[in-house]
Amino acid sequence: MRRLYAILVGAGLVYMLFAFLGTISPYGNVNLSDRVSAHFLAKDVNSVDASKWVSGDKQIPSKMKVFGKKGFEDGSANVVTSIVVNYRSFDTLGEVTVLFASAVGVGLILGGTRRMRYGRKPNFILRVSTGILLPLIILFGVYIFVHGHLTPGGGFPGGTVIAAAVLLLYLSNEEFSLNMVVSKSLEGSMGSLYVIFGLIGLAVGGAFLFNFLPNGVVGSLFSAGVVPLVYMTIGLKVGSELSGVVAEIHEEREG
Amino acid sequence: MISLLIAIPLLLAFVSVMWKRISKSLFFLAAIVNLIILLASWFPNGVEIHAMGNWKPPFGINLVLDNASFYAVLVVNAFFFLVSLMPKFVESYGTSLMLLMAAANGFILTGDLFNSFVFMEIMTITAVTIASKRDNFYNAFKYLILGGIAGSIYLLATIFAYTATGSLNMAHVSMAAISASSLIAITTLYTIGLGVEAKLFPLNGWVSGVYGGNDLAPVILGTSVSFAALYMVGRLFGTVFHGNGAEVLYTLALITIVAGEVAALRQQNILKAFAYSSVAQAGVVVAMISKGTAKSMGLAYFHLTNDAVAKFVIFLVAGFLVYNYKNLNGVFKKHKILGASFSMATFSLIGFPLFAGFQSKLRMIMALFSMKDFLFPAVMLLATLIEVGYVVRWNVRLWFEEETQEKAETPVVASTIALILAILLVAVFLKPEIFLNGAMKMGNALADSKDYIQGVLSVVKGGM
Amino acid sequence: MAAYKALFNLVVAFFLVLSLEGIARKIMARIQRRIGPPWYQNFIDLFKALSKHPFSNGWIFDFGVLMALGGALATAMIIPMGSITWTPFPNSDNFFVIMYLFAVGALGMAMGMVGSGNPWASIGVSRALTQMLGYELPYLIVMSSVIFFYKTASIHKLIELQRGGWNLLVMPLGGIVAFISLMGMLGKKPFDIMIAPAEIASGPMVELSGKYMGLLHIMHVFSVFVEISLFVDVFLGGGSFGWYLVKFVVVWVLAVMISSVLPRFRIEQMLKFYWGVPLGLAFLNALFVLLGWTL
Amino acid sequence: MALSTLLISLLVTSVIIYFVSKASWRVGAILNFLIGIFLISYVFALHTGTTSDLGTLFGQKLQLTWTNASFYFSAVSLMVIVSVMLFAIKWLDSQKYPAAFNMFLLMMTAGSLGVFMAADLVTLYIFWEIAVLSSMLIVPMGKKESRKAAVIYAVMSASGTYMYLYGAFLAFQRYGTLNISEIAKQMVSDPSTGIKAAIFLLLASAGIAKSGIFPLHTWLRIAHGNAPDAFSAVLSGQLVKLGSYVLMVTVAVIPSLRVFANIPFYSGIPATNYFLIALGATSIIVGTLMAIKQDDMKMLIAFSSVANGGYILIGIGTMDPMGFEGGVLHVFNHALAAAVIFMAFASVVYRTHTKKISELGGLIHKMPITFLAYLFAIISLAGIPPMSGFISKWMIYQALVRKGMFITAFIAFFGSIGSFLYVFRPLAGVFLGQLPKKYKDVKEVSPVMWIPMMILVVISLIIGIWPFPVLQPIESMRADFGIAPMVKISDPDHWLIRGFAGNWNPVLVFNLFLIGFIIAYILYTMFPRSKKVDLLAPHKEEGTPINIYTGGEYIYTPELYHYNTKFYAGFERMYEKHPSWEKVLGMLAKFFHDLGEWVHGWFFRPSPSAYAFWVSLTILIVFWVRW
Amino acid sequence: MVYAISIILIGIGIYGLMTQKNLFKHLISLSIIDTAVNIFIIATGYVEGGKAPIYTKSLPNFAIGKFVDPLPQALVLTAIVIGVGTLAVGASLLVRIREKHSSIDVENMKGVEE
Repeated sequence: MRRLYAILVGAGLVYMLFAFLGTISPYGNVNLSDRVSAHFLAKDVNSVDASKWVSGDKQIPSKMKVFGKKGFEDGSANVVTSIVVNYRSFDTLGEVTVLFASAVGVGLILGGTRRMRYGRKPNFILRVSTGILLPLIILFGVYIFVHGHLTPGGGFPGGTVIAAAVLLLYLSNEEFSLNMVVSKSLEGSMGSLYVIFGLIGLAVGGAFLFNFLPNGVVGSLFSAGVVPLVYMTIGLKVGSELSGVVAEIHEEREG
Repeated sequence: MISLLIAIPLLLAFVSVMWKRISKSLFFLAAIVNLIILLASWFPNGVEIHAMGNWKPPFGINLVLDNASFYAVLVVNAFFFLVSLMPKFVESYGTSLMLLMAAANGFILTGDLFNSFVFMEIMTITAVTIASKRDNFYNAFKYLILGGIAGSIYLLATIFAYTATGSLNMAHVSMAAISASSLIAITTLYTIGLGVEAKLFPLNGWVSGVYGGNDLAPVILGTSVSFAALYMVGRLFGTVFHGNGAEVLYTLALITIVAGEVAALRQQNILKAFAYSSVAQAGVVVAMISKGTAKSMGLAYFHLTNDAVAKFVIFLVAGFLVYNYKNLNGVFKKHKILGASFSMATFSLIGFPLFAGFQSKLRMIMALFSMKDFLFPAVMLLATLIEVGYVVRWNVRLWFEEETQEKAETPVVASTIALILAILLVAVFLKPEIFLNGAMKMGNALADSKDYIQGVLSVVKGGM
Repeated sequence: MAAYKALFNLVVAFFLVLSLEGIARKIMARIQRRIGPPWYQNFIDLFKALSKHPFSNGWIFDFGVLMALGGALATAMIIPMGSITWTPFPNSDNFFVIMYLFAVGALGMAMGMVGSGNPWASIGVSRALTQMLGYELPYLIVMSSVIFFYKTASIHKLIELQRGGWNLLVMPLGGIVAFISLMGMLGKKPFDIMIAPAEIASGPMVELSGKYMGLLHIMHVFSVFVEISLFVDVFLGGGSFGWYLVKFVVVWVLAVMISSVLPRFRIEQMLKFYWGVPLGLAFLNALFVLLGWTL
Repeated sequence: MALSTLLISLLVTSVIIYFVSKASWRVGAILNFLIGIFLISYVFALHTGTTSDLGTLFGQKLQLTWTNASFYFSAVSLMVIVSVMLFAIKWLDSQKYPAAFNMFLLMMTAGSLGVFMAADLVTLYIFWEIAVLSSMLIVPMGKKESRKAAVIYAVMSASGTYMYLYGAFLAFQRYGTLNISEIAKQMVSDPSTGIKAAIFLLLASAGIAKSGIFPLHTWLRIAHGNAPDAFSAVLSGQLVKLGSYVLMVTVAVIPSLRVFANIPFYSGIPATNYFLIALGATSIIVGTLMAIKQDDMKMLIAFSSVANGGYILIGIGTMDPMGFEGGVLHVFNHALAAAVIFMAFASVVYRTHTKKISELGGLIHKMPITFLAYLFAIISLAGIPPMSGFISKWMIYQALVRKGMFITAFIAFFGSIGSFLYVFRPLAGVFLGQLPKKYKDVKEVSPVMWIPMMILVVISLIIGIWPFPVLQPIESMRADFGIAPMVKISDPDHWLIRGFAGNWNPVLVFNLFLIGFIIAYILYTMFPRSKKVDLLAPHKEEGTPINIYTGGEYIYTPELYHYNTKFYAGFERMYEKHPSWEKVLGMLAKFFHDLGEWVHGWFFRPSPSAYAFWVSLTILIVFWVRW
Repeated sequence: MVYAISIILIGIGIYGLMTQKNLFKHLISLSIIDTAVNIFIIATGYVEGGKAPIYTKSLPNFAIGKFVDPLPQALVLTAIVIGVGTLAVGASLLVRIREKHSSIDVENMKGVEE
């Protein structure tokens, strides 16, 4: 009976969403010029007259070369990154905060104090390969967030990869226990750093999270203003945060 | 300046993980700084925006400080400040509370739909964390699941809004020409997405478990967070969607009122009883908001403020009692000040004269009658009648039954705060302008979407 | 002048009713094929009782007896006897005033008797009050319709207004109901469960002795006077004082004759009886009066 | 002192009284009493037409006015309250919360006075709620059951109050004003009968709930029965009269005869009024029948208050000059009588600690003054001359008979005769009869407690003989409301009260009674002295049998020879299977509880699965409705 | 097509939430819904023939229609992280629920307050 109701309701929900689909443009048939993202792609937000734009005057820029050029309002080749860390950096701050909140939450909820034992020895391959792979993994993680503004990736994937390294450590070594003081300090200081970047932006440019560094040439490593820096702080923060979560989960309470 | 309201608690939250021991003090610091910032920028009487990263709306994210958001932020931060005065109460939740404060401020101030989703999720996660205090895990988990579903639906709604308008900016969405069916899709999804946080029936299953499970959660979630959520209801349905979908909200809210009160009537747990009461009051507020005029919205928030103050006192006292006494009979004989504040707050809840609730309730009824709405006052009065039943029952039980237990230590700070707030309720009865002016300004700001659009979209430079 | 009339009322009442009670004993005896006592036997009984040394059960017992007798005397003084000439207080002979003033005596008696501390007295009083609930209601309804019909509650005016014909003939239903109620008021069989000498040892009177018995007997005399006079005045029309006396005697004898052949009702039976046919008839009578269907 | 200043300073003083009473409750009680005395003198010095502003609320001026009606009701209230305040000076030493009692009593006084002074509906509501709130907080100071009583009282009262509030705003919405006399004016010219009737009934429902009219009467039994004993006197003697006041406002100040002239129902009385009269009549039946069978003496008189509330409503509802005056005068009579009765009971409970008739008896030997107070009070309550209670009942009968309302009259007669039955029960069971052994050392209460009772009794007696001081203000009230202002009922020059069908002279009737009593006394002294039978002999010496008629048995246990349980067994048997309205209301309350249980069980308790289900279902329903 | 998949996934997630008795499965269902919504969001940004919005040597020029909408992708990035956060808190709650109520199956949990 319960399943029947569930199927009925679920089907109803699916029907509803299909009905709602009719209100949006069909798949793949999107006119970007109606959307704000056209200007994110064109990196010309500052030159658009917003009040005209919202009232229908779309001001689409003509075709132009971006890669390798200088002087844009945003310098990262990866437009998604430019949105994430520059145009909508505040969202990302929120995102960082979500992760932080959940890390704090996990800590408060689990409240463990003692390393949990699996009660069996990790096997040989795991132990040995961990030693080999660990630096590589960490290096890869760092690469991902350092190149966040150029290639797909960024702080979050990079941090996750680093946390995966920590997880590997936990799996391969029963004695291993993350130094919580270090990870918490890293986490806290990196988080603060992000906010401080924002505050510097506020002090320098008059707006919170203002990009106060020069943008450089689109496509080069040292470009895109604060984006790489922010991604680095995010990467480190996420790495330490998720490592902390991994550590928390591997801890159990006394008694 | 506005961004500091979010940045400072956030910064201090990050700092506080490094120095756990001072997290309570940092929380206090954050609260007081926020309050000072707010007092410094009193009612803006216009629309001030702060474009994040200097990206002008509708492209970037912007914070909007108008009378509405100012009033909401003021109330929310005031409650956080009050909580921060009670370090015993905060325990190790200082960081979470700071995050919650930042999230609530962000949720209220933001002028961007997706950004509001992000802050809502932060709120949910920190609220779940706080709800899990005192091993209240299952209820917290239920809240997490419901919050998760609501979040997804809210996100879907946001995406529908984006595809329909090409922008996530509230002001832009508000002015954009959206087809009727599209608008229905968006507002339906938003109704559900916000309904969970706004405690609309039957999306409010989490409330009793979360509010009834520990002493901290109801005090902060029942006041600040619910104010923030209900602010968003007004912002979205009042300003952004111009009352589209208000009838649904209205109907749901009326059902909520009755359901909340009858559920409260049978409760044997005092926290849960008043949790249901806050469900019902949220229903009143939402129904009032859904009437859509500036006056009705202003009165809704006036009522919400009164209710939040009263609930703060009630939950504070009830939380103290529940976790210090096994049997609550006659405990107020030992805690006269707590008892007096509790009674005053509960009477305000009912709307007895001499207390603030009277002012808001009567004004609402009067406004509704002048709008020729005869159903809602009847429902409200019926609900109040049920409320009288359990409020009097609790008061009588807590004051007059034979006491059985040894006296627990009186919380000095909490008693003082409770008493001050209770006296504030009397003061509001005598001089309703204390809350009313702000609330009416808020109502005007929420109802006036033209002003909002003008204020947000014509300003090019992000200001301080 | 009014004072003399009132005093005359009392004198008439005393001798008339006491003699009639004696006659009633005689009639009853004859109906039951006995010889019976002489008609003046009650005078002898009364003076015998009064002259004996009594026992008093406390001050409320005395007070109750006084209140009972005082109330009955006061009521008897207001009652008009058949015409305006024999009306002591034409400004205050309002029906409701009489009825409620009459209740003072009843209350005094009830209080005094219960004050004696004897449960039989309490049971008797409880029954007496219940019985009052029974007979008063039809009676009051009938009287209300009479007052509504004649637009006055003043007894002497009612007497005058009946010049054209007896009220009994104008509204016969009302008259019958009032007579049935009168039987209850008088405490005659079948409505004497409150006294019930065999079952509850004379009920309220169980503790009475000597002069208390005598005083209450006098009170009873005046009560009977008030009750029958009201019936005669309201239903049997005007006329001279002489005719009044004749009607009084006839009503009394009729009541005695009816009661002497009937057994007694139990208390619920009594209530059910009064709230059955008499009450129904009283309402019917009221309806007729409202519709103007009087004879 | 302006009216508003008076009320506000009273409210503030009440809080001060609390702290004073915390130091010494007796000082607080005496202060309360002095304030009460001051209020009485203040009230008598006020001139009608005095107005005073209370402030502005929602753009509406809140006003207080002093009218003839305010004077009458305030004076009656204060008489009762001040007596209880005096009574409380001693009585409070048996109470647990004397300080709070003092505070709330004064607060309630302020609230009640405010109700009587209110010139508009919202002011009335505000002070009404203050009175309810403070009295509601006194009620649970009694014994255990009083806690539940407070809740029931609050809910019942609130149900009436909120209907009133709805009606008030309905009137405001339609007529744009809250001022009572303005509304009354506009209602006359309003063509829509339906809305007028709705406003009328909604406003009246506050009075119905408060004065214990069926169907909202059940709180009286439990609240009056269980409240602190002296406070029951205020509840029944004064607070219930707030309800009568509101009923009077709705029926008389809003000229219901003219407003509803287009829906006459019976002999010129509109259907709306007739509806109220029917409710009043039902209350009389219910109150009388239930009072007769109570074993708890306070509950007994509580039900009697239900019945008397019915009398007041019937009287006022007829809008006949006689009926109106009778109804309003009955407010006075019942206030005094009920107050004395409850104070007498409070004295009994103070000494014996029980309020069950079946546990008491023979207290006349120990508390004769209390007994006398009770005796005179019930004579007034039962409406027997020469006490004042008779006058009002007489007037009501006159009105009913004149209007030809025979069924209502029947019920009124029933209530009246029934009242003989029930007031006699405590008299017989508590004061008369045999004294149980455990009360053999009981003493009369102190003068502080019996003086207020006696004062009220004497007032009632004097008004019964010379009613014109009370009838005059009522007459001017009647003139204010325009109910046949030409008709003069009281005629002090000829010492007459004039009815439509005959007059009577209260002085004469009293004198006759006095003469009758004197004659009886002369007769009594003429004949041989009696020997005393000592009913207390078994208490004085163990093993002495009762010296009364016992059918030849020796009986040593007097309490067994005391008839007080099921006093009217014969009559009670006839309606023992009666339907219970309390049960119906209980079922209603249970319905809401069950509904709450159901809501909780279905929507709040379950697992996340159910939450998901409800969320999905809701979204589907919204979609279905809106798509 | 992508829309359909995502919508059906949402339906599956809701179905799972409604029918499953194991709390962990609830969490997974929630995660399915999250993922489905994310897919949906990405799908709304797809432009026929569009490429990933990254300027590279081979795609150096800005032009409408060449790139897919980058904004939904950015949003999804955030949404994913939020989902992760929810998942982490939920999972840790489950650990403690198991400790306290000795099971994470709705029907076998002990000591759950009514």
